Amino acid sequence: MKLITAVIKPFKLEEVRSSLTDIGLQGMTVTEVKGYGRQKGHTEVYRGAEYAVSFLPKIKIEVVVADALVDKAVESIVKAAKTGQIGDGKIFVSSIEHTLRIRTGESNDAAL
Amino acid sequence: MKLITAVIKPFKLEEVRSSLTDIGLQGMTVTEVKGYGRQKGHTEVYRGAEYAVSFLPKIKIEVVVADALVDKAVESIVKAAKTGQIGDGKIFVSSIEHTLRIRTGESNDAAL
Amino acid sequence: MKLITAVIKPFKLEEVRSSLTDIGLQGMTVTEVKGYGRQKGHTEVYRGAEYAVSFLPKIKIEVVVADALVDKAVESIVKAAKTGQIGDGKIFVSSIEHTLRIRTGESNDAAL
Amino acid sequence: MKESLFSRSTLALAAGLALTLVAGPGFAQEVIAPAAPAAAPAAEAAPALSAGDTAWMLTSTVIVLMMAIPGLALFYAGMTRKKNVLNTVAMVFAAVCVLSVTWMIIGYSIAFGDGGALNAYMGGLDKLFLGHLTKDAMSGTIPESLFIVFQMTFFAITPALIVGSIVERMKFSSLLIFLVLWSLIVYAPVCHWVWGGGFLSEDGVLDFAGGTVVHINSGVAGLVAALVLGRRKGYGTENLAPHNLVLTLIGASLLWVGWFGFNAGSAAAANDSASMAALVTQIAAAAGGLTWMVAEWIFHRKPTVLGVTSGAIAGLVGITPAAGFVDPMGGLFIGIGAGFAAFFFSTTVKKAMGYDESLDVFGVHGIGGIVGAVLTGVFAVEAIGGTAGLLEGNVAQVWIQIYGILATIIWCALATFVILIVLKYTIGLRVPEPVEVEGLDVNLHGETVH
Amino acid sequence: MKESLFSRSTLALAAGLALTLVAGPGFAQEVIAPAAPAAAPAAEAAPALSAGDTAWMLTSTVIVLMMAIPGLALFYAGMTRKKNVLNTVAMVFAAVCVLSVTWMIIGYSIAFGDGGALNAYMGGLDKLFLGHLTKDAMSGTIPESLFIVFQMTFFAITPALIVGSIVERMKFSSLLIFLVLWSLIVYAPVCHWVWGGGFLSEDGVLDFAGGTVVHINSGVAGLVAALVLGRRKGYGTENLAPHNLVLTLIGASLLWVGWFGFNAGSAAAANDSASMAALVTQIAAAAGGLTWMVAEWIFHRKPTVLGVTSGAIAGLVGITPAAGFVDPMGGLFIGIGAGFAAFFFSTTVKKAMGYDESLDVFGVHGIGGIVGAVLTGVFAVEAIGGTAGLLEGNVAQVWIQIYGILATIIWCALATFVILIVLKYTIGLRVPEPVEVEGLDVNLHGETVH
Amino acid sequence: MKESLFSRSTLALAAGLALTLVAGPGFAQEVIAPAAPAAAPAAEAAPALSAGDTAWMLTSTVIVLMMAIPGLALFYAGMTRKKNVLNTVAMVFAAVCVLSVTWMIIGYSIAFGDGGALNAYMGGLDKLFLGHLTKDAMSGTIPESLFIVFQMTFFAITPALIVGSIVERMKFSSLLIFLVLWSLIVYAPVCHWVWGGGFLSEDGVLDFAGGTVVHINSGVAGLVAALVLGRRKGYGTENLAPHNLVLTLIGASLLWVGWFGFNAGSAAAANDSASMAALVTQIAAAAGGLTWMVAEWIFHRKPTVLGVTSGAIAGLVGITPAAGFVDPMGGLFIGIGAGFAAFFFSTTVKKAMGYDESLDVFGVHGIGGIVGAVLTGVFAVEAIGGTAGLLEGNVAQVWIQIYGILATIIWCALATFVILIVLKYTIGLRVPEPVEVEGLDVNLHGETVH
Ligand SMILES: Nc1ncnc2c1ncn2[C@@H]1O[C@H](COP(=O)(O)OP(=O)(O)O)[C@@H](O)[C@H]1O
Ligand SMILES: Nc1ncnc2c1ncn2[C@@H]1O[C@H](COP(=O)(O)OP(=O)(O)O)[C@@H](O)[C@H]1O
Ligand SMILES: Nc1ncnc2c1ncn2[C@@H]1O[C@H](COP(=O)(O)OP(=O)(O)O)[C@@H](O)[C@H]1O
Repeated sequence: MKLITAVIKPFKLEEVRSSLTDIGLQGMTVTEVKGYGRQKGHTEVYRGAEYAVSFLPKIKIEVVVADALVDKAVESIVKAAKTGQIGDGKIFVSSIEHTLRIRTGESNDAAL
Repeated sequence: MKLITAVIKPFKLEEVRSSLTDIGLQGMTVTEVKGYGRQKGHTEVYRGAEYAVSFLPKIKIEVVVADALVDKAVESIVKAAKTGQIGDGKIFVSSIEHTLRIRTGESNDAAL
Repeated sequence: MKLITAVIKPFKLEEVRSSLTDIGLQGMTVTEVKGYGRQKGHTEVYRGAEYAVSFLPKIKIEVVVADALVDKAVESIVKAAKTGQIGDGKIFVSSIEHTLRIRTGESNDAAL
Repeated sequence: MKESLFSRSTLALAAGLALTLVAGPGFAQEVIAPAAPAAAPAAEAAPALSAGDTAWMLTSTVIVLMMAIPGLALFYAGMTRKKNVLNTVAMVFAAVCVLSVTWMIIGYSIAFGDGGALNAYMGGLDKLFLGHLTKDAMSGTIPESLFIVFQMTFFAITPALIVGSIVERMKFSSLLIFLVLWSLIVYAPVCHWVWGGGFLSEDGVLDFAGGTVVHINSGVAGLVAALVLGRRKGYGTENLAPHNLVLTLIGASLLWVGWFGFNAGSAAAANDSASMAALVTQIAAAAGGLTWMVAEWIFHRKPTVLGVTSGAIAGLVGITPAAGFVDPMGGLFIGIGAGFAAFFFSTTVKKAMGYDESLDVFGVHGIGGIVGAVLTGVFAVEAIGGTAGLLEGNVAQVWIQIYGILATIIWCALATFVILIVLKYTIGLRVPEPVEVEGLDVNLHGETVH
Repeated sequence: MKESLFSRSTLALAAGLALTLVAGPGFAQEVIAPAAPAAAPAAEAAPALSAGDTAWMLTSTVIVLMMAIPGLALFYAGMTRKKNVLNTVAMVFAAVCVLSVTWMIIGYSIAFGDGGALNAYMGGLDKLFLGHLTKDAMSGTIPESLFIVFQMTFFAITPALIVGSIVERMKFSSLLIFLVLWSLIVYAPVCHWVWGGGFLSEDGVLDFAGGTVVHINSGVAGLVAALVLGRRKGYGTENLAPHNLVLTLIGASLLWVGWFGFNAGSAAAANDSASMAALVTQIAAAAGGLTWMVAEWIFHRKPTVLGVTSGAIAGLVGITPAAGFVDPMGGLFIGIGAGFAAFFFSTTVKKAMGYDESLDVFGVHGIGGIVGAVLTGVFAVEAIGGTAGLLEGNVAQVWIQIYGILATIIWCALATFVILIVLKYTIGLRVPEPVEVEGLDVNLHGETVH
Repeated sequence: MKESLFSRSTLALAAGLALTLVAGPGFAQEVIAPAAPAAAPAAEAAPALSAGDTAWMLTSTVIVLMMAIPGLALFYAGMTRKKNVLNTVAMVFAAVCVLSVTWMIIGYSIAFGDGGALNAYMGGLDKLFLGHLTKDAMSGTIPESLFIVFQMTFFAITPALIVGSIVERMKFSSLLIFLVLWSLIVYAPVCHWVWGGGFLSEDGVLDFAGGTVVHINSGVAGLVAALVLGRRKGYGTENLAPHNLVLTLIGASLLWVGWFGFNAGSAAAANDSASMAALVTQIAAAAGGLTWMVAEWIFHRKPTVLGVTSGAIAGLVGITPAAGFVDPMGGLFIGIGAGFAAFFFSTTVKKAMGYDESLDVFGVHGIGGIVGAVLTGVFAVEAIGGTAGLLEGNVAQVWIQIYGILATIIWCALATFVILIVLKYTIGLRVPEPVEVEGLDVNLHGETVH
């Protein structure tokens, strides 16, 4: 199995979620993160004191999928998350050696 | 070393933490996440406007352990986190190539 | 490519970020986490009711870098994050099989 | 008389404002003039200053201000998304600032000045910059300076109410300009009609504390603004849920608390009329909150914080025109009526119509105000406010009330629409879409809640 | 007299309520009747309306309402866990709504109506729906309508105080039903005993603003409710720490601010008695806050926000019965005494006893009220309130106070227990465990703080 | 006279406090004594109690307290980082507690007691523990007990203002000790100079509600404290941005609301003077808010919540000394002047000078107070406050104002500096660096906002 980690723009979460469910992925875990990259942040001025906010709010989606599904999943994430604007984010794929569903004890693909 | 990532129900955190310390694991990192899966979310109605909240609050626990300890750790997480109800969560195991303790520079198992 | 995951003390974030940009790393993703380890937590007393807070606020930094850069990156994180006090945190390195920039579709090192 | 009045009203509606204004004074003689509540200094002899009345009116001024800031600001802020919360409170706070100054410069003069030949419809320019004011000038038993600042708080909060209709998408600069224009073109004249000796008071329309002037006015303007502005991006698709109803509860509570300055303060004295107004205000607010809560418990299966607080506000809106005219039972029924009507409209009708009047200014203030204004004509008790209502046999009063409502709606709707269209095609009304998506706080104010 | 009273009190305690009630009037003659603070209209001649008094009582009504919403709602909300914050504020807000209406319908009649033969113990049904009320009816120097709404705010906040004992686990519907029953069976009669011309006032018990009626009553009820309901899941094991003490600080501050309406307002006039009450109120609140803060600094090594605010509330509770009867030094000592007693009980005794009276309604209001009621008998100054206390040689007053405390505790404890047991075995009191675990906000109200 | 006064002032400045004090009474005769606003009981005949005046002063007391808690606490709390928010509110709340008790014990006596030979500079010890107070003692038309508690709220909030300068780095214990010493050594005497029959009032300095006593005093003390304490760790490098400006907006709003008790309350009566004060207060606050907002819109390209609220506070500060002396136009100009001066200083001058006066107590209260005190001498209208200003040809008044400002600044700066240095080298002022880094909430109070 593979872990697909996608860092996307917050307001794209809903689209990404539904496009993943459309291809039959039943589960994912989402984290609010802050991202630093090419996309510039903004400056906040409080009574003349300027603060550069270089980290931007992003959403990190983690989906563990069976190897067969990886490409389809990545593709549909890209389709849903892309705006063409800088800051759209990244997708990282790494491998998971073992998966387990706590409730039932099922393993690996059966646990997804 | 392996990274054990467990997504569990929030109110189970304390039990999982202590069961891990019971088997001698001294450290872990915890993140508040939102999960999507078989467990249904709920609907919120504000002045007649319905919003389906499909993501549920979960806790993600990350523990890096020496290979020898993986099974024991997974087992004790399952024991502590299981309610038998849908939504108990998942455990993912992946491999870590290198670990380092910032304070001392110790590496790998010594760093855990 | 490798994923470098560093758990550090919150107030060190800024230093770590700039030391990473100094060595030319253009991107990273940051998460507010809670850590449990050797560093002791504190006790809060509310009207005589004591609560031991064993999890401490930490910052998790995730950087995906080309293999060639791993050592340099780890080194600079250590240099920036180290206080010598207990609780400085850990660095974990694991491998990433595939990386993609959503905006452009560029892959792997080109996507970083 | 019923017919005559009725036909008049229909005509008025059909023919629009102009006719109404003509028709208005037409039958002024036919009806009993009401006890003008917080009447203009002009309209009064000047008895000696009453320290007690002055004390209460100072307090009323203070708590009506508290309704706006922080009350209204928080009531709205809690219902928005976190990325727009600062913009929401900024709009209300800045509105209070700019409108207070506007009132001092010209608003008071238009509302309570001498309009000469046009006095039936608006005041004059004799009180610009309050240049006329002397320290010893009186308004009834209180100093005119106090009357001015008391009315200033009404002038500030009414336009601020409209903010609820346009949150999360309007340009900050356009909003402030709109509110100033609206306050002078819509609020000030209508205030003059009802309290400044204008035609509606002449015609016997009962409005103790501002059912027409404040609530119908702001509600209708909110509806028009929502329609002209259009829906928020993501309306119907994204989750636009309130981000922190604790703020909304604080706001609703302070609105309720301050409303005693609004209603009991409109007696312009610390007397039995103010006391009865306070009693019925509390009853109506509580009844409104209960009604909405029970209604949603039945129809949506759960009582909510947003519901019970919205209902209380609706009850308060409903009792506003009635406060000095009805007894406790009247207050109870008006609270129930306004609470249910607002519930039904905001949760069902609006949904069906599908426009995005974001925080239901019309649903709560507009509808609640209309119901309250009509029911004032039903429950008015002669022994309390000097005017009998339907239940005491004075059928005409209901028609007079409806006529007052129509006049207000027509003028407000037309004028608001014109102002907004002009602004839309000049400076523009909405923020760019990326700004709306990322949030107004960071983009318009360079500030965020961490 | 000391003995006679003492034996009576002990008997009363032993024999329970029935005897107390019989014993009560028994020696009514023996003692000086106190200056009834906010006495019932019935009990008065009707002098002319005082605009000054009316102004202050209108203000007092407003700020006592502010104590409940948003004051009390926030004070409690900040101490709960985030998943239950909306439920907490909803309980307080809805309680204010339902209780205000209950007061109008029947509560006022039971508390201040004419009980005929039973008048020593409760009022009658002659004032149902306030049908008796006329606009010009007076209560002392203020309109009766104002007296009614002022007392309405007391009737609303007292049961709402009990919410603090049952947060995070009680069914919303059961709570509202319980509060209505409790307000009619416990609050209204005790209010009649003390302020409605009932036996406790006859017997000379001093309670200026509600030490017995409001605080001992709600505190005891809270304790009983906590015992009947049982502990929250995770009590003693999980972290139940307050989620946001900033809310608690806002709440405590508004309670303090509004308390002037409570204490100085209970003079029912804007006079020297109200002024002295205001002064000692401020002193006692400050002293209470300091005392708790210093005590925990010594015993727990750190001063806390929760501590200093809790202490201020305890000081306010303590001074409530004494406000119109003591001088500044008395206020200082009462603040210290109430603050320390509440600190000791809430942080030590409760812990030792191990029940989960979640937000210490008994620990702060119950204990503080008892200490305050007793110390009123100690520090009462004849030149201020017309009655001398222990320090001025009137030992009896202390026993009279204790007797009043006992009567209140006994009736309140018994009645509260019965009401709750009945509800427990009919509609049930607690939410299902999964609901408690996941949080009451999402489950009971379908709302969450994002 | 201009010259004589001018040279005096310069001398005074040069030679420092001692000379000022000598010089002061020197020309007392030359100038008209002003209508002492809230004058000391001593200074008055005792007319009958006015219920209306008493009602308003009770209300004023209540809302001035509300300015401090929760107003000021929230205004500051929103501007700190989340890890220090509880410490910030704790400092303000605890300050109110300890200072209220201090006032009762000795503060009132020093401020309003009889200083005998030294009466020009301070009161005496004749009123320790308020032992002198009788229930029927009067202060003008209100009970002395009310005057005492009204002034107590001023005594509590003024030192609390200083908290804004030292947040996020000062020891809790040292702060409380500092505030008590400061309140007795700086506030109480200066209060006596201006309102207690001391030399500044003798010399005709106009200060209606505390421009010198409250705002210049706290502002200067804040500046000195910030300099002695030093910058926060990370100042200029880390992000010290306000964590939640919604709290700041609530605080600013409640400060504005309560300010009517401050300014209109300083008339010590519910009369035309209080009413005019209320009117100009509202105008100046609004004008100040607008001015700052527009200024930053122009110079920083964005209007902000922090800006518009800060500006309103600056406008309120500016109008404080002028409230009873100027007309609406004067209020407008003072609001604009104070708003702009505070904006310019806090955003530009401070930055240039590079010290960390964290929340701009000096920038807003100090600068606003100085501008307001001077402009009071410019805009004073004889027909309103009994004294003419520059615009009415009384040039001298401006110099008298400046002289009053200098006397206050000199004494305040010197005394504050000495107190702080003594504390610094005894108990210490700052928390250890690790505590500052991790946050004061968890370390000093063992509490956190979750
Ligand atoms: N090397 C990296 N490692 C981890 N996260 C990264 C990395 N580079 C970028 N990111 C994440 O992706 C987000 C978007 O990247 P950015 O360079 O801003 O725009 P784009 O994805 O269009 O190139 C960043 O905010 C950050 O969260
Ligand atoms: N494929 C997946 N990848 C990542 N996280 C997952 C995946 N499937 C489930 N999860 C996480 O596990 C949680 C529980 O899963 P769910 O299907 O709801 O119940 P159960 O674990 O009992 O099957 C989800 O809320 C989500 O956070
Ligand atoms: N085995 C582990 N797996 C994951 N995270 C860990 C592990 N051990 C420690 N951590 C993280 O590192 C942080 C610091 O570790 P700690 O033992 O407290 O101090 P030190 O790093 O100096 O040994 C912890 O708070 C936790 O977040």
